[in-house]
Amino acid sequence: MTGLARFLRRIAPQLLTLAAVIGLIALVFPGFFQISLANGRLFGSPIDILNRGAPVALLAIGMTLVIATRGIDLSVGAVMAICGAVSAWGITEGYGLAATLAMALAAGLLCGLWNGFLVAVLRIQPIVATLILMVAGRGIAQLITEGAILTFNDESLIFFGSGSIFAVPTPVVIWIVTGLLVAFVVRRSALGMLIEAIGINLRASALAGVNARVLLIAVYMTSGLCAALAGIIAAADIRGADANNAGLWLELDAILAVVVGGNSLLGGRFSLCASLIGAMIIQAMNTGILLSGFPPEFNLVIKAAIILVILVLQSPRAHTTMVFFRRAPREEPAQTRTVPQ
Amino acid sequence: MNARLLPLTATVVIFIAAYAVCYSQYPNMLSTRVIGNLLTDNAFLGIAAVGMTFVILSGGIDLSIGSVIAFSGVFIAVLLRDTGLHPIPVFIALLAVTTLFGASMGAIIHFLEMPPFIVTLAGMFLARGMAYVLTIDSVPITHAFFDQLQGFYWLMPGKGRLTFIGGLMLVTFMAGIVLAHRTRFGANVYALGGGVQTARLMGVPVAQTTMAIYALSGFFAGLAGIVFAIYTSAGYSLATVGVELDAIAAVVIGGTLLTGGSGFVAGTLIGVLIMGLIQTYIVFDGSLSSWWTKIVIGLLLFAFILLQKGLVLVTNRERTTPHHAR
Amino acid sequence: QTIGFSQIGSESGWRAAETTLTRQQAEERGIDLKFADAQQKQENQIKALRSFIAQGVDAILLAPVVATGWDSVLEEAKEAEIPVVLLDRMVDSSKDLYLTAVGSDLVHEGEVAGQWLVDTVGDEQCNVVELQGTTGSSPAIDRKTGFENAIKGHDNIKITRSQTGDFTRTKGKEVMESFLKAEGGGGDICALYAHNDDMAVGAIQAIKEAGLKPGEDILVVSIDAVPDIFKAMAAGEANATVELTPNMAGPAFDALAAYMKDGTMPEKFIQTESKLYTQADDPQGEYDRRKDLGY
Amino acid sequence: MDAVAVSPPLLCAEAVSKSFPGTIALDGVDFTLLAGEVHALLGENGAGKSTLIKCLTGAYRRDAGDIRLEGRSIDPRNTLDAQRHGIGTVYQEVNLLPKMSVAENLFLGHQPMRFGMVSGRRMNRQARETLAQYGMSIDVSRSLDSYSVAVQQVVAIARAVMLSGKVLVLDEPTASLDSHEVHMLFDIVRSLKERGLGIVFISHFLDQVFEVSDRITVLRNGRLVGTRPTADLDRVELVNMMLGRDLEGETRTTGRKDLPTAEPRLAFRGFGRKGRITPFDLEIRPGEVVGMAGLLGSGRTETAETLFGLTPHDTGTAEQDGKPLRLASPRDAIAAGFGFSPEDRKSDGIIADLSVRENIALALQARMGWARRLPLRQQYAMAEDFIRRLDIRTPDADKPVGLLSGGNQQKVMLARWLATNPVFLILDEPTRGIDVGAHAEIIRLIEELCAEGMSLLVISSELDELVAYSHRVVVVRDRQHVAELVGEDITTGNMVEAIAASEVEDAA
Ligand SMILES: Nc1ncnc2c1ncn2[C@@H]1O[C@H](COP(=O)(O)OP(=O)(O)OP(=O)(O)O)[C@@H](O)[C@H]1O
Ligand SMILES: Nc1ncnc2c1ncn2[C@@H]1O[C@H](COP(=O)(O)OP(=O)(O)OP(=O)(O)O)[C@@H](O)[C@H]1O
Ligand SMILES: [Mg+2]
Ligand SMILES: [Mg+2]
Repeated sequence: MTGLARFLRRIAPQLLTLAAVIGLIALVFPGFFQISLANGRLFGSPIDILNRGAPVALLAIGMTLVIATRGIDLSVGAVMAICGAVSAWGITEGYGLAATLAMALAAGLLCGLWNGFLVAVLRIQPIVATLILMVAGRGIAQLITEGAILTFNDESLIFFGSGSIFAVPTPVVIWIVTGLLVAFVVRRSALGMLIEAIGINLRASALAGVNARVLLIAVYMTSGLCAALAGIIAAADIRGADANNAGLWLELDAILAVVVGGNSLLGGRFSLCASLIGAMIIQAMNTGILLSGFPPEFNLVIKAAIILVILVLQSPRAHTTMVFFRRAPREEPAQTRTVPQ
Repeated sequence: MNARLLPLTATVVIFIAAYAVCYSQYPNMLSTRVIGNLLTDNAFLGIAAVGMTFVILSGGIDLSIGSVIAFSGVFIAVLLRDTGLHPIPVFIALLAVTTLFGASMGAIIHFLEMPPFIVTLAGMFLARGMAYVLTIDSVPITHAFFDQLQGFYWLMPGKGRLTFIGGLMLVTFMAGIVLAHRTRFGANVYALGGGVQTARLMGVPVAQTTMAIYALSGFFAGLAGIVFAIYTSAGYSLATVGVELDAIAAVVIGGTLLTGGSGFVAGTLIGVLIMGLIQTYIVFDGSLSSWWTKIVIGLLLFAFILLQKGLVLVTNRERTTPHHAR
Repeated sequence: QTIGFSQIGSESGWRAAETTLTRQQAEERGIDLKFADAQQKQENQIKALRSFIAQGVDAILLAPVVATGWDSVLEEAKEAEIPVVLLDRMVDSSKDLYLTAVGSDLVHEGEVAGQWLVDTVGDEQCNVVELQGTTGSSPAIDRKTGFENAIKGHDNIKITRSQTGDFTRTKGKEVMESFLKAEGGGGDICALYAHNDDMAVGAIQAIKEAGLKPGEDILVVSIDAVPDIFKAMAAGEANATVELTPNMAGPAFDALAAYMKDGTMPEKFIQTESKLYTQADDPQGEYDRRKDLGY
Repeated sequence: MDAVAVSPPLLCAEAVSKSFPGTIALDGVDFTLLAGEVHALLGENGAGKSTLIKCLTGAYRRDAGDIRLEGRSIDPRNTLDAQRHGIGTVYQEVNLLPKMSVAENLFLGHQPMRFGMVSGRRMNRQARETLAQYGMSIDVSRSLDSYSVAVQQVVAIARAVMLSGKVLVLDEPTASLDSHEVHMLFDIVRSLKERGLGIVFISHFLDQVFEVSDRITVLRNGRLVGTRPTADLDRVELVNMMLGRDLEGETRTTGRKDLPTAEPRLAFRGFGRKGRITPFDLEIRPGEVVGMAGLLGSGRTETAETLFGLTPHDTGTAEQDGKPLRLASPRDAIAAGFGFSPEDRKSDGIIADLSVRENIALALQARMGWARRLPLRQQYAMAEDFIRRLDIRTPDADKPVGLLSGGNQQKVMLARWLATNPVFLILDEPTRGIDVGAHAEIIRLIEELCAEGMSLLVISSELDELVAYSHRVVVVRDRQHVAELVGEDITTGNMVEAIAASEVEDAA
């Protein structure tokens, strides 16, 4: 099997799911596919999905890598808030765009470094290690904005939220470029394989000479960086840093995107592209709910139902289960994974 | 001392030390009132955390409990408001619903081989969504039986109250401890946490156990919902957002490994009390702004985890390292 | 004098301003304010109240996150003879469990906003889209009710779409974007009613990005009167807002002082004014006046 | 043959088939187990032995075929089912729960109950008594992972024996046991046989097979080759049945005489770590194979792990070519050109979900750093080369290594280190679970490697094997290096003597 065929086979379930969700939306909202140009920018529901999905897509990039190492990063939402706050603060203090962006990205990297340090060096379980920053991070963000929504009018920063490049909204460009870049780096270098190796068996990888510690820190830093980008976009989008609400609960959406992308939460093999499609599936679902006009009380029930259906359809067990619901015990590889400490 | 008891001992030591520190700063904190409050105010969290402990011991996770608690409150309030039923049958119906809800999540996790994180995330959306569908208002509960339950407490010397729900939490923990350490089911839970594949080869009934674990968690979440309803005399669909994370934190602070297979139900009680202590301390201090509150909670969480790690490490090092210990 | 203040959280700029003002007021009066942030959780508020009681504070300010569920803890406070004053939201407990409540009438706020729209559009046909607050929160429910009360009987005004924006700018913008798509690119929308200003600010950006003029093509009315909405009004992009003053603590402290001095019982509900501001009310000036209040 | 006629078959499998994607693991295999016999199941790595017993015991679902227990058709859906039918099994990899106590592992699922509750005290007492039968007196309330693989294996065996009312299946139970434990096990097997149990025994140690089994069934490539009474077979015939060809190769009775004379490449002086291994001196020359012998728990693995920096030494120094060498972590060791193939391949060795190719490339890639990726073509070339040279049975280089049979996984581990072309390679039980053919292959490989100038430290419980390739043998006892045998002094007898010296002392 060639690489391309294998790649397509890997992402086929996600593509099909995306098509199905979009089809469903088009059913309840026939005008879905209308795209026009407004203010020199593409305008239409499909564009909204791509555009609104940017934060989750960016988070999903970092999250995919973190999850591949058998970790999880609950702090990304809070990191978004911090970096959004830093960028708003920087620009209002008059540091200029370049310095502001640099500071915001550095803040994200720093947060990632902290998480990575807790996980790789202090060996705290990832979910708890990142829970700390999830709780404290929002406080830090509020410390920067002093609890208010820090608004700004700097057009150059706003460009990252609502500008456009060749009529394509900037956030869309950013997440696609970031996704391609990270995928390129990870797959062209040995990083991808090494990340998968430490995710599957940390101890064995370390024995084979893989520098797991540095790799783990790097992965969490990547996640922090992606969260920083998402935070900048979110702040630029509303021309202000909302420390309390920016990225709230987005960590769950990002994790969901990774899982809908068919990646195992137990680490190991990963596909960035599938995660990104997963993010779009989730955003399509959210946008679809908004377009459908159901009362908001039903939002969560609808979402739960759709997620369940998606997961059931994607579960490799689904059709075997239907055939042998009562009969078959599972065929499993002879190996069980060893649990890293 | 048994090496496996080490994290538990460390947690207890840390809790006592932390309480001593609090006491030295605010002597008022060592009153039966505060102790009573600690039990009463954390009763629902503690009960839910017992269920969460089992789930985590088995290597899973249950994100739905916060929503299930909210749903329970709404369910009880709406039923009491709209039907003339006595609370007890309503409680029974509720526990049946939440247990079944948990069991079906367990079934999906097992039979469709889906990760618990995601299945229970969907469960979290569903439970809160159902609460919304029942009603979006906050519905007060006015039933004499509730007043009785609320008024049912033992006044400790020093005006502290050991309330019914506080006591219920302690009883739940006792039951949880027995279940975990003195039954075959408990052993099977630990076995699953050690590795599903291995457990299966060793003859653990994986399907039943998985379903039972999540059913148990659903049951305890329902019970926590009842306690929360008694605590607030109301049902409110926006209540207890994020309680699952508090419960996870309590379980982990209590010395249970999130990867499963190792930990103690009793540790979770200490974990819950530590979390309660942090909050009480912050309120007693009363000078922290909203944001510093969050930062300090995070830092204290960090400090506890670090202390625990350190304590376990140091004690481990003092004994001769066993071969292949990891 | 030590007073405990259990605040809901810091979920919006408005609430941050309320906290700031409460602190300022306490400082001015030489009160030692014990502040507890509940992170939007009732259980944390109850814990805080119990801790205040255990600590033996002289009085308690409570901004309740939800109306129900306060009976037992308020009873404990009463037993301990600690007066409790409610800020900005009500509880449905018996009235003798608290000293007084300072706040505005949330339903009334919605009515003021609705009335403004009724007066503005006259007999013209008007399709309104509504950005609700967090589903299930009392401001969302009451402001919706109030608005609906006001437009009742005016068949020309109709709410065509209503969705939650969680009181946040981001969601306000996102939901507005989908409203615009769903309502013929925005051509079918005559007015936007947002349950708070933040959502309105977000929505205004969405309207602009769709190539429409907020304030003209689509009327914008919202509630809270935070500084940023005045900026938008000054730019002609928003039309009206209903004030919810963040200074609830001032009247509360006054009432407490009087009560502690000679036992004067204040009124059970001290209602703050729900003042309507429009573009005619010197929005730039209002903005300057408010921008340093910690919003 | 009379015996077959009188006693009805205890367990009988007919035409069992099982295939995995890309592999037909079993192809219409018949297998009959009589009551009161020890039946050895033999075959090369990947022949389908483990798969067959997994199908018999409900761990896998067979594609076709019938299984009858005492004449009645049974269909075990899972191992619990099988246990209820009285079939106890030790699977190839130790399948126990490392975080639970030894006693809990022994009694999981059938704990002694008292007043409806599990009685921990009784469980511990019974566990101690049970393990005492295997000559082991350990603290049963400690967690299992505080003990070595060998102890774990004994626990697994004890558990299976307890569970087996009718049939006991042992899949390579002796792979990490020394002869002492093996004899203890065989005594128990014989007494079970006397009680009328049927015992299936899988092993690559032919001596053991001849010692304990009554009949032998041989599989090759998923097909049945034949079933014969042990007494009717000799070694050569058996090997021929397994491999389908003859195995040439001489056996040595004393160690190698061609001692390398070059200057020592590595010198460890006073090297040790508190609580793990008493300080020792060790010099290794280019092209030299140093064997390491000792009882289980004697400290061989500890020596290796300390040398490799996994549990860094706290006394002594290391020198490489006369220059001081820092060995504080495995990465230091690897940078110095060390390689280490660990004993516990399941938890320390293979990366189960990665392909054979990636597993082989891993150590080399890790040494090259992340930035420069080994070109795919080169990875494939390398993998295919090793698959051929080591005869790794896999459909292609992209198969996840976790799906390979145990012995083939071991070969992949070897390949991983060979790919880095190390100057000093430590092999801890390299032939564990490897079939006779491959065994000879690996011994030949070891000789070849040292001829090329690589230095080797090989830990093995098989003394014959050590004799076959060692220039020197270090004997370890009680975490201490107690003796060193050189050249012609290396004989099984001398080694046993050195190892047993302590027991003599103890007895005195
Ligand atoms: N779960 C699985 N998925 C795919 N292939 C498998 C699986 N389990 C075993 N195989 C394949 O089936 C064949 C038989 O494997 P099995 O483990 O039965 O060999 P074995 O005779 O026990 O070998 P060894 O002596 O090395 O243990 C091998 O080629 C192996 O790769
Ligand atoms: N028969 C036994 N009885 C009690 N304890 C044992 C026994 N065998 C091993 N152990 C324990 O297991 C520990 C480690 O054993 P292990 O076999 O891993 O050591 P080792 O030096 O690596 O041996 P090997 O020679 O197999 O490499 C020993 O320190 C000892 O405590
Ligand atoms: Mg095998
Ligand atoms: Mg060893």
